[in-house]
Amino acid sequence: MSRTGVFVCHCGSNIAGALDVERVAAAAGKLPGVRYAASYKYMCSEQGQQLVKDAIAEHELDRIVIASCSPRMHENTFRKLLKDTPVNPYMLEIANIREQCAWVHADREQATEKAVDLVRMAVAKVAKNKPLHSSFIPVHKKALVIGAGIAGIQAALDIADAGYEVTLLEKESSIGGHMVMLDKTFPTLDCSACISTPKMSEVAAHPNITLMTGSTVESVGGYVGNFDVAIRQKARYVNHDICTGCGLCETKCPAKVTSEFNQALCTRTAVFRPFPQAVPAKPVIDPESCRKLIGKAKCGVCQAVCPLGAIDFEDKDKLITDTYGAIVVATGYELVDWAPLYPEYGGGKYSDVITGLQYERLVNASGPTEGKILRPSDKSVPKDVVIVKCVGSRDKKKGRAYCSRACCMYSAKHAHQILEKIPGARVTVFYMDVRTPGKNYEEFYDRAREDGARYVRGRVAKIFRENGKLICRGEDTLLGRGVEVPADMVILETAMTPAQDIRELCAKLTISTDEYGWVQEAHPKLRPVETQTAGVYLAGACQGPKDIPDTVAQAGAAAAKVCILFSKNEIEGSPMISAVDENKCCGCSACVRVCPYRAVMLEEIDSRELSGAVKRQVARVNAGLCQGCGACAASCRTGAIDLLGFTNAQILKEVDALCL
Amino acid sequence: MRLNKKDLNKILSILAEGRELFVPGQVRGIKQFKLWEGEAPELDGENTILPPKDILFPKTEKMYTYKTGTEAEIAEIVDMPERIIFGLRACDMRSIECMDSVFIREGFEDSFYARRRAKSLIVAIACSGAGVNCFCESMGLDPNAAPSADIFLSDGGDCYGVEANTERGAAELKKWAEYLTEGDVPKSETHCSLAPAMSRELSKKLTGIFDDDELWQEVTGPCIQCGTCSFVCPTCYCFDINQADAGGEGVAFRCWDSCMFSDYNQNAGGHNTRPTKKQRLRNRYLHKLAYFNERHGMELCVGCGRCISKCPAHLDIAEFIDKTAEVCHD
Amino acid sequence: MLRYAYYPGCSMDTTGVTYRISIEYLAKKIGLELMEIPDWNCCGASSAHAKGKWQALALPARNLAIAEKRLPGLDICVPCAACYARLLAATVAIRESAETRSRIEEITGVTVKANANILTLMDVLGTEEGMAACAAAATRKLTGLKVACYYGCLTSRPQAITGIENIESPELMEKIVSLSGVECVDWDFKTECCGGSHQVDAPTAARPLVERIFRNAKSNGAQAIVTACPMCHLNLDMREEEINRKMGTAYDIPVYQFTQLLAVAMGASAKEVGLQKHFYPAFKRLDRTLRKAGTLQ
Amino acid sequence: MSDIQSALRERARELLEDGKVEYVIGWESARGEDKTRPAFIRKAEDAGRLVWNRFCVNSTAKYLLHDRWPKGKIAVCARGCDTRAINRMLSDGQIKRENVYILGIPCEGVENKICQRCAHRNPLVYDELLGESVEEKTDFDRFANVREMQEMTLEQRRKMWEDEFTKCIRCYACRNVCPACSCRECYADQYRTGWQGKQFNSVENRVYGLTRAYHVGDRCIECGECERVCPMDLPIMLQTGKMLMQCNELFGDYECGLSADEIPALGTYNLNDADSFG
Amino acid sequence: MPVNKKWMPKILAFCCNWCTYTGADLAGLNRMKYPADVRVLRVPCSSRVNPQFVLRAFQKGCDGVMVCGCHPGDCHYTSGNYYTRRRFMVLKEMLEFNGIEPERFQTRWISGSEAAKFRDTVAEVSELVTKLGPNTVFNERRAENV
Repeated sequence: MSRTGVFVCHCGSNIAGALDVERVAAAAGKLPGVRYAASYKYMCSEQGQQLVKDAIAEHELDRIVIASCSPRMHENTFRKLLKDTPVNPYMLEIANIREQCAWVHADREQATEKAVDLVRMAVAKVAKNKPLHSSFIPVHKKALVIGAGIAGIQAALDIADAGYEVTLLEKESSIGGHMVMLDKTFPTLDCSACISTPKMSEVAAHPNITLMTGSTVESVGGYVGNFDVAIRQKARYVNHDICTGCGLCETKCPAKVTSEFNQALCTRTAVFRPFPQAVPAKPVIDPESCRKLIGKAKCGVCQAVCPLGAIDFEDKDKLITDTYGAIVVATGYELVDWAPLYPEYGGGKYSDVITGLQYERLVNASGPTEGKILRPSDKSVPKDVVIVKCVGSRDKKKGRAYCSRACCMYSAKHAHQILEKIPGARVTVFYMDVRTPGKNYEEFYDRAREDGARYVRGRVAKIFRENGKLICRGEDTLLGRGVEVPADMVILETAMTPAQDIRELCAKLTISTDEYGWVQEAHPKLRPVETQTAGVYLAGACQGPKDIPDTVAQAGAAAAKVCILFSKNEIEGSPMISAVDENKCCGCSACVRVCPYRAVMLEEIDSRELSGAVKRQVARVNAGLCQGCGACAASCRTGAIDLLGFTNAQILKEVDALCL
Repeated sequence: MRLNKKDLNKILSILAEGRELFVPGQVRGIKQFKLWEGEAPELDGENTILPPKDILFPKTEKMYTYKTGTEAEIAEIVDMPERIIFGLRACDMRSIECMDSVFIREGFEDSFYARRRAKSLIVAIACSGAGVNCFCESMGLDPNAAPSADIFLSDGGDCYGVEANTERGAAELKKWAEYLTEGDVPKSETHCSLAPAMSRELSKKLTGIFDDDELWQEVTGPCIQCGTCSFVCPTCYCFDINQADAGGEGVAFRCWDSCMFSDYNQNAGGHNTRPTKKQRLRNRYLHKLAYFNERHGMELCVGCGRCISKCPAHLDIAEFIDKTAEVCHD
Repeated sequence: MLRYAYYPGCSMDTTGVTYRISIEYLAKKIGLELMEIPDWNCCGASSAHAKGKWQALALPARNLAIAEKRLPGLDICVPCAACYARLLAATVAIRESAETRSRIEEITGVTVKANANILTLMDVLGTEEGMAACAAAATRKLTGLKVACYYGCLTSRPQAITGIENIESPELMEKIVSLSGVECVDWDFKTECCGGSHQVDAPTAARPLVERIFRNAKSNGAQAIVTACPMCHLNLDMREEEINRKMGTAYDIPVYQFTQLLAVAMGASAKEVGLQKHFYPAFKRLDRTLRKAGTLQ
Repeated sequence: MSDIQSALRERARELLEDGKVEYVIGWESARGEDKTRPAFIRKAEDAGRLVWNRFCVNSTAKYLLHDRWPKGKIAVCARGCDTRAINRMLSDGQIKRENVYILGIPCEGVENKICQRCAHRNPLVYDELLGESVEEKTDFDRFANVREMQEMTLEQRRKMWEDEFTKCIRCYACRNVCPACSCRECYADQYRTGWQGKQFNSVENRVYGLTRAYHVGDRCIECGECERVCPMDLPIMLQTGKMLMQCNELFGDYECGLSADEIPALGTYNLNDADSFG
Repeated sequence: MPVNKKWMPKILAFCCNWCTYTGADLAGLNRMKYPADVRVLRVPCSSRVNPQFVLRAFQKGCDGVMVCGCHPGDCHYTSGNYYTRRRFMVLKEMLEFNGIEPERFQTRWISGSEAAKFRDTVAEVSELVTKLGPNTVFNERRAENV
């Protein structure tokens, strides 16, 4: 028979002021199994806790009910208290007679009656509680960072500097992501290459970092501390161990394909390095454009030319599996494909209507025009330039209501660069609002206007060609009239969107995305770099549009979270997880289907049945993965799988107690 | 004595004065013994689907209420109204003899059953129509007589022959004096269509085939281990005791149980003495036809055929008897 | 089989007379059967449309009901863009909500299922069969004439109802009218607003809109503008001289219905396509083209 | 009927002679010509006992659960509804397909009222088909009885179910004959956890009735065995029928036992499921 | 219960810990007032509520039962309330089919910040059930049931 102790808290006047705590304690005293009932002014205080300890010792209590505030407030306080008493911390139930009783019922009599009911339910439930002990999960101190833009690079470096092994994956053939494409960065106008290439080479040289380019995640199994990850590394057709990166093959390759890195402003060869400062600084062969690999022609000139014989057309994709303790998702962003969304801006018909990134490649020294701003159509220097902001952002009709955060600043940067590099240029910026939320951002925006950028408040309704000029027709809402600005070149600051295959990757990591595909953080304010799946963290634009300063800050935060995880050899899992009674389980896999975390699997066991020893299937719970939601317990018809802490017996007793 | 059938209703109202009168009748489409509400009882046709067992040995019977806490109180439930079972046939009468032997005569006297039995007057009637599954004659019964009933009515066409077999019966007949006339009524000649080769020797020999696995596997194959046969059988008397607990106070009750259920033989610690259906059905047949005989001197099967008509797997105890009769002879 | 129910609409006998007679010529030439819906009523475009939603739906719905009963199984060809927009809006509203349908049936007193599809004349001629028939009949090529195809607004908007992919620069009229041998220029004001009815109540405000269209057409080398709706044709054709006079421009761009060019290419004389009824002289341009192309006959 | 019966006997004898199967589950005639009983033929010479006529009403499939770990294959004579039961048990992972040798019997309906509402007279899965397939019946509304019930007022329904469940004697025949009821230990037998009281009263009976309907509702193959075996003639199919009708209306047309890897409606979800909750 | 006191229904509300329970606490923090006849039973997720618990509540004499959880899509365990939705859309119909007034059983989606919605829901359900009166359909506390 249980020996229960009931402690009713006054909570100063919060509870005692609204209901008769003495009567509740007295009523509790008469409940079956209750050996001791008392009330006290502040149960969570030192003296209150001491009262509990003394009562346990004196009355040999084996389970405790605290009638006080919400369990969400002090459940842990009282669990910690029980740790240094003979009573198991989980032989405890809290009756919420403050937030859900004293504070919300004016009638003192009804409040008291309800409090008695709530205490009776808690006592009935605690009678069926069982001592629970935490399970411990080993931690592999090795991290996997997916995506090697500035976010992934920074996170990998921080984790590696903390002394842990890191594998850094990058889908493309070189790391650097979008940042390395930029010319200058706001607000300091640092040259983007100068501040990112050193980090890229540091990554390549770091002893703790294994860099794997052309690699994507094939599958993820296991759980926090023990993720079994299969990685697919695409065939490079160039043996990077032998190749010295001399570039001879690139000069001889006959194939001409649009360069993705240079935003299709120029072409590249089939064996190529995306840009001069690529890391690893060795070329790869693109199977879709190499004539020999497509099988169109014999070619193979690069193989013939290569002094070291590094070219190998028989190269195959490699599948590497490894175990990681933590995973950081840093897959970054892509620019929205604006052409189909904006037929009114010519829908991609006019080559002189370019995106911000294409402009960055034009103005970048290592770009197709060696930094000279020449418009793509006739390579002439554009005198009149129009910059259109919020193309695809902040526009429900075009499918994205969010603001892409960084374009206000880099459009001011573009205006400044054009005015500086092209004497006599006239720059008009069409804007709705200019948002400058960072340090020195507002001052940067002022400088752009002082340089002569003309900011017109209104959206561009139509861009059309007339007399050799691109007419940007919009509205100046401040003057309240339509306006038409002829331009030689138009830069569209297009919206950021998540990487193409992000939903697929999130499905593998069992983390969710929002409606647009941005990865869902555990809590927007309190846990921005964590996800619902323990051990999987986020950094950078994959979580939502952001600029480089925020991205680097998040990368550091994610690295810190990984280091916290790796600081212990094992993690304490919550004991309130599901458990299976193998005697009752008939292996119907109803629970396996409903588990959101794939924490329950069918396993074959040896079992003595009437017809002798047989093998049969039963459900098994993986303590690391189970988050304790209880969907399996409710789906199990025979009650074989049950959620410890909220077992069927406990809840049934709680329901019965309500109506006595 | 003779009783004109037209006066039956008056007799029933005499019987029902201050007492609960149970007569065969339809309750929601199921013929069973029900409280008489003035309608004409369904005395002819096939026997009731549910036996009168429920009256003396109810499905669920409150034994006592209790209150825990500092001073525990246990209040036994004693209220028991006078009852009359009217329209009983020979087979059901024999089943009451069996129950009496179990609950009263042999070994420990069950106070609950005994109290109910003492307050029950039984008016049996000659069997007016043997069902297709009836075989009471093979079990040594005469469908047209019920020697142990308080009052027995034999069927004389437009009137009943009335005779009292016990003093209670005789005392009761005094109240009917006004409607009784002299003269007796010839015994009716109802016979069973089914006659399995049951006999006392077979009952003795049955325990001999306990280990004949092949036979039992074949006989018990179709059984689905439900409780239908137990709960329609007039003589199954197994019960389970449990509490309906309502937080420290509640009721202890006794309710029907069936040896066919898987958890019937579940011992503490999980061991089950009769885990397979072969063992359980064997136990049931042998208990009905052999074990009971050893202790109480009569078979526990009265041949009413209710289990045969209601068995989902169409198992048939009569066929079993014939089959084992062959096996036992050679 | 080129056989459709036909809803002419009110402007066919008035401002759109050139459109009507060129359609009739064209239909005869290529064997297109247009079965006029008997006792058709106003499509609710102008006034009703502005006054109330239910009136604007009930009026076209009545036409649909008659077409369903009297011309079952035929899709409805609607040459005028405004009528097309109203009939299509009614069809979509009825198909999408049973409640709207019962309300309309209550108002009009007729049952209407709206299972017939609503097509513009361009849709009809743009079908494989239509194109083949026109190509075969259009022997007299108007080579050398550069035209800008102007769609106006109602054949493509609202996108939710018309379902047109690219509402900024549709391609359908180019496809059909080039059968007559003309060369279609690439310009950007295909679906720009022509001011619509505001040409009447606010001419000074609406005039620049039409001037804008002429300016873009001219700067992209167009010698004529082609339309597929009586309202578009009227607003461009009638206002050209006024614009030249009032805004000091010198546009010399006649405005034709695409069916007129096709009819002429099929051998129709100037009178048979009503060139003499234009506000801005339209004969000279065509005549010179034919003469230069040596196909005047 | 008779050529199927002779084919059945012959194939059973051959299977037993070749030792391909341990035993054959079929039907044999019981006392009286209008009754048959499930038969377990183990020896080839006993194959003659097998019968196939319109009195073969017992479902043979559930007996596979009485021998979950057989030494060899078990042959089972299966009508359309029996094969649906086999699919049910396969989907629930209770039997292995390789343990079962299915002798499919096209059935034109036996002496069971459910056969008027049977849409699958031809076996859905079999190793052998003994006879040509018969024409399926489609002229019936699967949920006629449920719809009829719904016409009644709430009070009428309350009264009707209260009466019906007072009749129930908790013999658990409906549970023991149902192919969807395959738990090792039924919740009703777990008195310690306290799901279900042992006492026989209308409320406990209702709890049992509704709970079982909920447990098997979205997996019920509408074989009608529960109603056939109920000694007290309770309309059990109304409860599971209502569940199936709800699944039909809410989650798209829904019928169970049609394949061996079905996901029950309540065991999965769809992002835009019907949601009339606030 | 003293005769003159107005009969108060007993309503059980299964509330999911992450959303509705938090919402209820928030209602407390804001000192919102609502009828005192609802008792909250905390469960980790609305998908933990087995329909048998609802039957149990009615059997033991509850007059109304509520199952409250996060809005579909917001579930802390990603898919918990999708199962809740299906299970109780079907149970609602089954209860009505068996003669229990449908208003006695309610399922509502109440998020952690919707304190007002929790208060209004409780008030609404309490009023509904009070109008219906005591639950007699499924209630074993009636005389003849032991």
